[in-house]
Amino acid sequence: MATVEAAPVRPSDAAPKVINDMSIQIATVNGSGSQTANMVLLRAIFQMGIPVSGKNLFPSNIAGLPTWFTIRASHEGWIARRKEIDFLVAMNPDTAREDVLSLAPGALVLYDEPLKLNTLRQDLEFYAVPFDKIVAGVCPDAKLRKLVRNMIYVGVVARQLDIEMNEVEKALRKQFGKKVKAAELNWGAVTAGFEHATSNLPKQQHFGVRRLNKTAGKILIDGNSAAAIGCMLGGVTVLSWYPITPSSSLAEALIEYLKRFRVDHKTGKATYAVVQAEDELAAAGMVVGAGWAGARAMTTTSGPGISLMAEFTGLAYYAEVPMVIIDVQRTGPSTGLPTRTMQGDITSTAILSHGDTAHILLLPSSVEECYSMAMEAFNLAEEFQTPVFVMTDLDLGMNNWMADPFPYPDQPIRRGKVLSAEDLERLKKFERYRDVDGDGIPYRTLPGTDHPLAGYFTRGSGHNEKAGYSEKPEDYKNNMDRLKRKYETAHKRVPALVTEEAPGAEIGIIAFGSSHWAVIESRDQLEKEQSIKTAYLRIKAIPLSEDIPTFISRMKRVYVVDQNRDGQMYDLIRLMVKSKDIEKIRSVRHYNGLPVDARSITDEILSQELSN
Amino acid sequence: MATVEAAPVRPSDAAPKVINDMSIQIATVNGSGSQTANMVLLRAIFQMGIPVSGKNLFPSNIAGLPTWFTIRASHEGWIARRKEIDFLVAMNPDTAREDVLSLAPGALVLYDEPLKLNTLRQDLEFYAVPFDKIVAGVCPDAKLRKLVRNMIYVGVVARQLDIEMNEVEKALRKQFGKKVKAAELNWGAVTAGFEHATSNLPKQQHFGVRRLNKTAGKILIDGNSAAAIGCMLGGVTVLSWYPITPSSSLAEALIEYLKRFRVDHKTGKATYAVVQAEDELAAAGMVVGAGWAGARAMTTTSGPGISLMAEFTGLAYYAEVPMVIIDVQRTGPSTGLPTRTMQGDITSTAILSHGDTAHILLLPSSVEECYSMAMEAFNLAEEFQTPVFVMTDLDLGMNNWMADPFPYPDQPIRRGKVLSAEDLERLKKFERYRDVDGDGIPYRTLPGTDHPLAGYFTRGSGHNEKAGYSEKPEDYKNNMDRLKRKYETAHKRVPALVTEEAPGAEIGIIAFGSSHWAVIESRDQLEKEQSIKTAYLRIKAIPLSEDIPTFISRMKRVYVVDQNRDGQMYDLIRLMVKSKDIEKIRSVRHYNGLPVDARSITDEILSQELSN
Amino acid sequence: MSTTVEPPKKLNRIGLELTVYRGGKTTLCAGCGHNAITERIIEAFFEMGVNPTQVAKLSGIGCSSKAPSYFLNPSHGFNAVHGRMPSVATGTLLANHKLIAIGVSGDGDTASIGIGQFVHLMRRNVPMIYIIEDNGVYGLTKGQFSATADIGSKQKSGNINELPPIDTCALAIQLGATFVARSFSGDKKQLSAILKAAIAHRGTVMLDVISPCVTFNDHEGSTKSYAYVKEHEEALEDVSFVPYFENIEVDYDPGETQDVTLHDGSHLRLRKLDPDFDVTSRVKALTVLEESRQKNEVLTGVFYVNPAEKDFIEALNLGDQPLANLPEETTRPPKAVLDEIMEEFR
Amino acid sequence: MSTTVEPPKKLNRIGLELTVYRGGKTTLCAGCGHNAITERIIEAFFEMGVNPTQVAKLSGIGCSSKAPSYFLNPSHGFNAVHGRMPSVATGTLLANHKLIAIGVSGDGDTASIGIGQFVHLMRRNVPMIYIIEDNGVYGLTKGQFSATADIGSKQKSGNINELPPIDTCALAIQLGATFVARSFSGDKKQLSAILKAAIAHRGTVMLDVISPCVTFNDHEGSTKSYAYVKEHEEALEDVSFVPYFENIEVDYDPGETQDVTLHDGSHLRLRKLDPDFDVTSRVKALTVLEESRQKNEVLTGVFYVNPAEKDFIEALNLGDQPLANLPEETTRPPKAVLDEIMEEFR
Ligand SMILES: Cc1ncc(C[n+]2csc(CCOP(=O)(O)OP(=O)(O)O)c2C)c(N)n1
Ligand SMILES: Cc1ncc(C[n+]2csc(CCOP(=O)(O)OP(=O)(O)O)c2C)c(N)n1
Ligand code: SF4
Ligand code: SF4
Ligand SMILES: [Mg+2]
Ligand SMILES: [Mg+2]
Repeated sequence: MATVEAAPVRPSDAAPKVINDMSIQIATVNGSGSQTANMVLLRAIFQMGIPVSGKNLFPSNIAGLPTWFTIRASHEGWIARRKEIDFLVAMNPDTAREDVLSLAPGALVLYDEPLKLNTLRQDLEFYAVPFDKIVAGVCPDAKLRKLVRNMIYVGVVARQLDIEMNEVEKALRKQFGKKVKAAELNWGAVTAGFEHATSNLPKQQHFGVRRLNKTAGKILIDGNSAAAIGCMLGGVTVLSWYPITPSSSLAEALIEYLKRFRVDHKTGKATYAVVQAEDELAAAGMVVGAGWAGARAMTTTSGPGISLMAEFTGLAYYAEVPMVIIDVQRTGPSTGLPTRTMQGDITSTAILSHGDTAHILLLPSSVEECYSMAMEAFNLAEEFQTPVFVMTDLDLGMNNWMADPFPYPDQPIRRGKVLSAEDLERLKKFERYRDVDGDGIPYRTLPGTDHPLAGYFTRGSGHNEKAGYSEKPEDYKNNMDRLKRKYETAHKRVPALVTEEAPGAEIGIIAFGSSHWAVIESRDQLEKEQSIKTAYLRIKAIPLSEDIPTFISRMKRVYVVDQNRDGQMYDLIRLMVKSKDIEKIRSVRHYNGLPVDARSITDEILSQELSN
Repeated sequence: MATVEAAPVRPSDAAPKVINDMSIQIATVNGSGSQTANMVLLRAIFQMGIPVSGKNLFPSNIAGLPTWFTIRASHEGWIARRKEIDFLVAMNPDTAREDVLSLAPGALVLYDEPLKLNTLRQDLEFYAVPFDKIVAGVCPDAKLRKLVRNMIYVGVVARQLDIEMNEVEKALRKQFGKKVKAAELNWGAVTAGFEHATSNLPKQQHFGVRRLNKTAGKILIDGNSAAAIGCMLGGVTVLSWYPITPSSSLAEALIEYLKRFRVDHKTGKATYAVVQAEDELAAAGMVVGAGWAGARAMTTTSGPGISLMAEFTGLAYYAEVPMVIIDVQRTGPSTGLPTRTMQGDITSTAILSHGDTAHILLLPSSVEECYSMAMEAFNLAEEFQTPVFVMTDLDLGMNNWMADPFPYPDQPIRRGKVLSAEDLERLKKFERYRDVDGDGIPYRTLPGTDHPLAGYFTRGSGHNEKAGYSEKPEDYKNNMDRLKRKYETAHKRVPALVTEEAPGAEIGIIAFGSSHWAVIESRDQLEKEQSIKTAYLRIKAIPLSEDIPTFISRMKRVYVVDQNRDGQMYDLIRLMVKSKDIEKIRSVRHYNGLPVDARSITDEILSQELSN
Repeated sequence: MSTTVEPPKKLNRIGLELTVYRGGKTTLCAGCGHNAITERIIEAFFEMGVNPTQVAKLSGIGCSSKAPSYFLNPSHGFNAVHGRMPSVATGTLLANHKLIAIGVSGDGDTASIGIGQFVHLMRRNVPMIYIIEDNGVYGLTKGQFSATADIGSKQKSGNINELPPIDTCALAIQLGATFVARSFSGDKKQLSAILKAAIAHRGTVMLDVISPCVTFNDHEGSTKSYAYVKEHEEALEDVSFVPYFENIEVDYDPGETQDVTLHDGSHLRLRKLDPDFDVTSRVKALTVLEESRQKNEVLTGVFYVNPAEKDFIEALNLGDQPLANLPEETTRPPKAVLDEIMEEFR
Repeated sequence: MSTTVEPPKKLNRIGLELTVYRGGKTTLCAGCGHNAITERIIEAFFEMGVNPTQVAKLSGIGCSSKAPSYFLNPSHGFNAVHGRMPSVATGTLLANHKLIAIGVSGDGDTASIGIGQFVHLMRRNVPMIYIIEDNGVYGLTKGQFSATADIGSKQKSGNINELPPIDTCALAIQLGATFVARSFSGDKKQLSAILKAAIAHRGTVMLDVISPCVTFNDHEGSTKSYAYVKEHEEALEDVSFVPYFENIEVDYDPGETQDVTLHDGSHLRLRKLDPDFDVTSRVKALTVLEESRQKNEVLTGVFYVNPAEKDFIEALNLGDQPLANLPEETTRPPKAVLDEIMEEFR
């Protein structure tokens, strides 16, 4: 964990031992307005060129329950969750005791003076800050104090960790935007905190930050905003949604972008329609109707909504209607832990609905992929005339991630096999469900196509190739076989997996989605700490690629990382692995609602390796 | 196919070559009232002691579309669907041509004279019957003729196949029950048909029936009625349902039984509640509410309803609420082939809902098991405080099956771990979600239990052992682990699989549900025709037994029979098989909406054996 | 060219024959009320000269929901899932608001499983014609009661309905539908007139058509039976419709008519049995419905019309070109937009 | 024993203290209207002397739906899924119709996702108290509009609601609920009186309580804000309730009251601003609601009461003993029955 950079020069202080490698946790009560303060801290470190990530652990209510925001800074660029906390800001009386007791020795604790946390342990370093006193000094209006109070810890933390105050100020001004007055007031609180710390707090010599150049040009963004941007550039025209954490912010970001950038300049008219549906059944139904009639239509939801969409997505599979569904996964069920993360919907979504159904799922691992896969989902949905699910999760969707700015699409929008009136005139024939091209994908027409051949009647599976009503066994079977052929075609067109080889590695890791970040860090731990080299395969889509069994064949053992209890991806992979390789694959599962961290993966792999 | 019985003595006729081994198919238009005529034929043969089965292939409308009813008589007791038709009764002008063209050479065709079918082929035997003329003679009231007309073919068929007329009359009178006048009228039509045949039709020497004693004491019943009886004797107290083919007749049979046998004699009050819900979400919700409050509550539905129940069954899994759901499976989706059979909901139901869920599924193969498993489902649901699904299908549920009369239950009803006010008084403590007994199953109290300790708050997974609200990672994980433990316990308590060994057999067959009947016939075909001995394992429940991999280990190759496209059970089995045995298992799939038949299985096994 | 002279076929305003407006052969029971409604729909679309390729036919599931395959063959049709046609119809119109959308549902499909989506469709005033082919039973699943079955009515099996019916017209009025009417499948004249007015209306037309199920509900005790309705029907208005593209004079006595101007400039003239009845008042419409309920009467006619209300498409501020056909230049903002957004996250 | 004398705690009719009726500590925002309703519920159940172990608390999902965990700790509670509490409540009462069921829902939970089940619960007249804690927004998901949001009202983000609100009281009346009222979370007196009457009523009580969301909807432009309601509220009646087990005289002027006899013999007295108002007439209730809508007023009070209507449990002809507790002798017919049935299939 030691760093190679030279120690910074601090006037009155020995250099801290650990530089640019720490986690700060701010424990507050939700609704107390700490989010802004936390973002200022996060941004300031980021602006100093140090890789960061910010994770918010929040309760399922609006105000008054414990919330923890964790900022990780890592010169090595690790941005997964890290379990160990180096610096705790203990603002919440309800959890302060437990928060302090769970720290590792040597951690630092900044706390609100009246909480008297310093008596709890001898092996930590405590900094008491009289928040109320300080805030009274900087904020004469008593009503506003509650809002400003948190800014004080920003100043204290900045001072204690050597965060550059000019970057703090820049971050703060960015955060407040045009609200200059509020920015002034808050900046006063920050400096008051800083000054209090300078004058009153002991020096600390353990952790600190120092300017690096690893974030230049990068952005800090949450996956939901990223996906929203992808949808807009993907040419979405219809969004029907029903609010549900953690997907609401995706829809809301998209709505804001659409309002700004998708209103026709000349006419003032919208080039999109957004409907807040009455529930998820209706949201799915609108998407089905819109997709059928030629819109690039989408919805976004989470597990409970996915369950409610089961019937409609089955219909869309059979009737071959494009739809895009973004599932920002959370733990089940509805009265479960709606604000906790999980990759819990993989299997059930892959076969969502009754009967024989098989869907296309895209599995983004990063905010970049939230962007690019949201965009690609529309292409695939229209090309394959079928539901396409983008499976992100709360960790990706609602937390702040560093990324390179997103590339503008270099390929045109793909709208699939749609016949126009002119096409029909030329072809003189149209059979909706015929496999003309041998890829399982039929041609369609859109309602309103002004040609006598255009119209057809859409229903589930009770039809022949001409879309005529049929109950004939052979028609049903032929159609089902074609649908399977279509899915085979999809195998080749969904985003390809990525592998990172390590010469001589005998152990493989397979992961997908947000686990990626913990996995790459774990690989580093395994190599550095245990000299275990690993090869890594990251899945980006279902249907699963045939390269997965090949990868497994080459390895001695392969660990599949799932953020769910039942090893959902592990099972899907097990189904495609050759017999001789079955015993090679093992399951690493993380399912307590928190984002998986590298240490958990490393420990689990090591323990399974030992019990070999 | 030859039979050992001696030829019957027929006065003016050589003995038919094939006795008690044939299929009769009656092709009509639905809504034409042929159902009664067909049942009379079926029953008459049955009463003659000959094993029969009756399968109705009907369209998804009320009147006017083609319908085929097939009666199979088999002295060997085979009652699966058989593809080959020996005797066609062609009443439907729309399909007559195709029906005739698809027959195997040598088949017999009885047809309505004006259809002139006899010109179609040379290799069949045709019997023209002037239905309109005959019916005019026996039914003076022109309005009633449409209803009576079909009875004429009963007489003709009886004469041609040597069905005993006294049994026909008995069957007819049973069918009409108290409607003596209608019985008279219809009996007149039967005898007119018989007489017409005697006087006008050529003798046939191919197929016939002759009295046996293989049905003594047996009943003829559809699986839905059987399940309804099971539910009533299982002590159901709440039924909430929404009509859907092919499950409606289950609910309707149950309602009739409840009205007859579950009204308190003394008070005249019902000991049950039935609600026709507004949809399947509501039906599931009522079952959840009722199960929570202590009723033995159930619903019955088919695929589309299962999809709509996904959210509620997930809630019930997490909140641990007993519920019984009978899924009479059909092909998907709703505008698919609602009147065709399929085992299409296995995988999706086993994990129904988002998140990590795992349900108990019972898989009846026979009407007896529809009865016994419907009954047992209530015990398991209350013991395990979880949803229990009984997965029957249209073939089992709506067709007529021979069976031994059902045994009266010899075990008392099991209501699981419920604490009364007295229990609480004694225990002085109640923690709703604690694993007191180590089997993963906690104790519960029912609302209304008059004790200060009784009350608790029910929600999904967001709770600790005391049912207090909790978002703590460890509470969530502990609870999920306990739920898994509970499912492990269920492994041991669900109905055990059955195996039929054959000494020296190297090939195994695994099947479940209604495939059973085709499988046992196919085993006979394999042995008799190809000298291939097979061992057979029939699955009766999910979670799947650990004996399945053991069975597979012992075999050289094992065929898993699924009535669905995607080999749903095959996949589930593949997930539990040891690596060395993976290549042994193979999939036999039948998915055109018709019940699987033995020949299809035999052919598929043989072709896979050849390509070995 | 042949020399025999064929009698000229009647063509409509856009030069099409009636047969173009037909659909596949019905598979419903002979005598089913739904078939009669199908005939009226065919006539109305023909007579109004609607281009059938511009029509979208939507339905749920049920005998009634099959009807769209029996009319307007050249139109696109979508037989969706049970009770959820409103959302599919809404989506269809979002994608292409130039479509003339006709939704056909049953009373089970609408008032039982579908009532939630029905409520919200009405509330949104989605521009479409929503027809309930109302027989008080679930025809397709063999005769169970729906939520519009009359209290006390009896099934063939002897079951008696214990629950009050939902009045879909009253609901629709209360929720925001802008054209609400009830008719009877056997009343050619009234139904045709209402349908033609419906085609000209912009906004949600909710039309409940009593449509006897001859197989499962046409028996005594049911108010949805043919005999019952013929006896108890009390026509509220005699409706005649003047399309604006034809210059037909109607010879109704001005003293007994009331003009309603529809959005396209066409007029709907109502002859009222009750000369005071005013189709622009929700309160009066609700009152008259509640009173007829208490009197156990089936009131038919147009109860409420509000042509002024914004429809859902207007509320969404959509442009003229359907969203379905927008080109990439319109739906994908230029690189500068992405750059601007990226800058905000820096 | 200590010698200090404690002031005697107030006990209710069944000898319990008020604290027994409390629940867990609220996790809702300070000032949330829902908390005030919780307080009234606690008081009403205490004052009516309801045995809390005989109460079942049901809810959907939302801030409002969390409320049941903040009152009546000794009762069983079920926080089910979003919008589907009505079915869970119905099932609960089927299993045990002796339970006193109180359902708490939100306007999103009821009027948006839940409207279908709401409609059918009302129609069935399921004996329970159904409370909508109505703030016009989705509190728990941070302030989106619900289907009771007023047209034209503005979210903090600047979004304007384009759709008309659903009037849950008018709907409930139309659909068959037998006790329909509206109140305001800040009106202690009226809300308490209505709640006590509700406890005594048999049948569906539908009580819409305007309950401002201080976090997301308490701003100008919203009629669900505290300030707006206080200003515009026009009390239709001043309600006072006389429980039949206490002999309290109420000092209302007889000329201005109307007695409604509830099923248990208790009386509900209404004081009307409009002296002609008659709570037994659906038409009048609907009219007064429609009129107040047009006047943009929030009308509170009891709009409709019908104590005579059969409730769902009666319609099902259930016996006295809850189905949940029936012994095997009652629920499993004897062997003779099976034999009889088997005979029929021979
Ligand atoms: C989700 C779902 N549940 C149940 C069904 C079965 N079902 C098909 S049609 C129907 C009722 C149709 O009644 P109605 O809408 O009144 O139409 P009708 O047949 O009377 O014209 C039902 C329950 C289904 N298709 N899908
Ligand atoms: C199926 C489903 N969809 C969405 C959600 C997310 N969700 C939780 S509460 C809520 C709205 C609550 O609004 P309301 O009922 O008005 O309650 P309030 O919070 O305003 O009291 C939503 C949409 C969910 N839990 N389940
Ligand atoms: S069953 Fe009834 S509703 Fe269905 S087609 Fe026949 S008559 Fe019409
Ligand atoms: S967000 Fe609104 S509704 Fe929710 S607790 Fe806070 S004030 Fe109440
Ligand atoms: Mg109907
Ligand atoms: Mg609300």
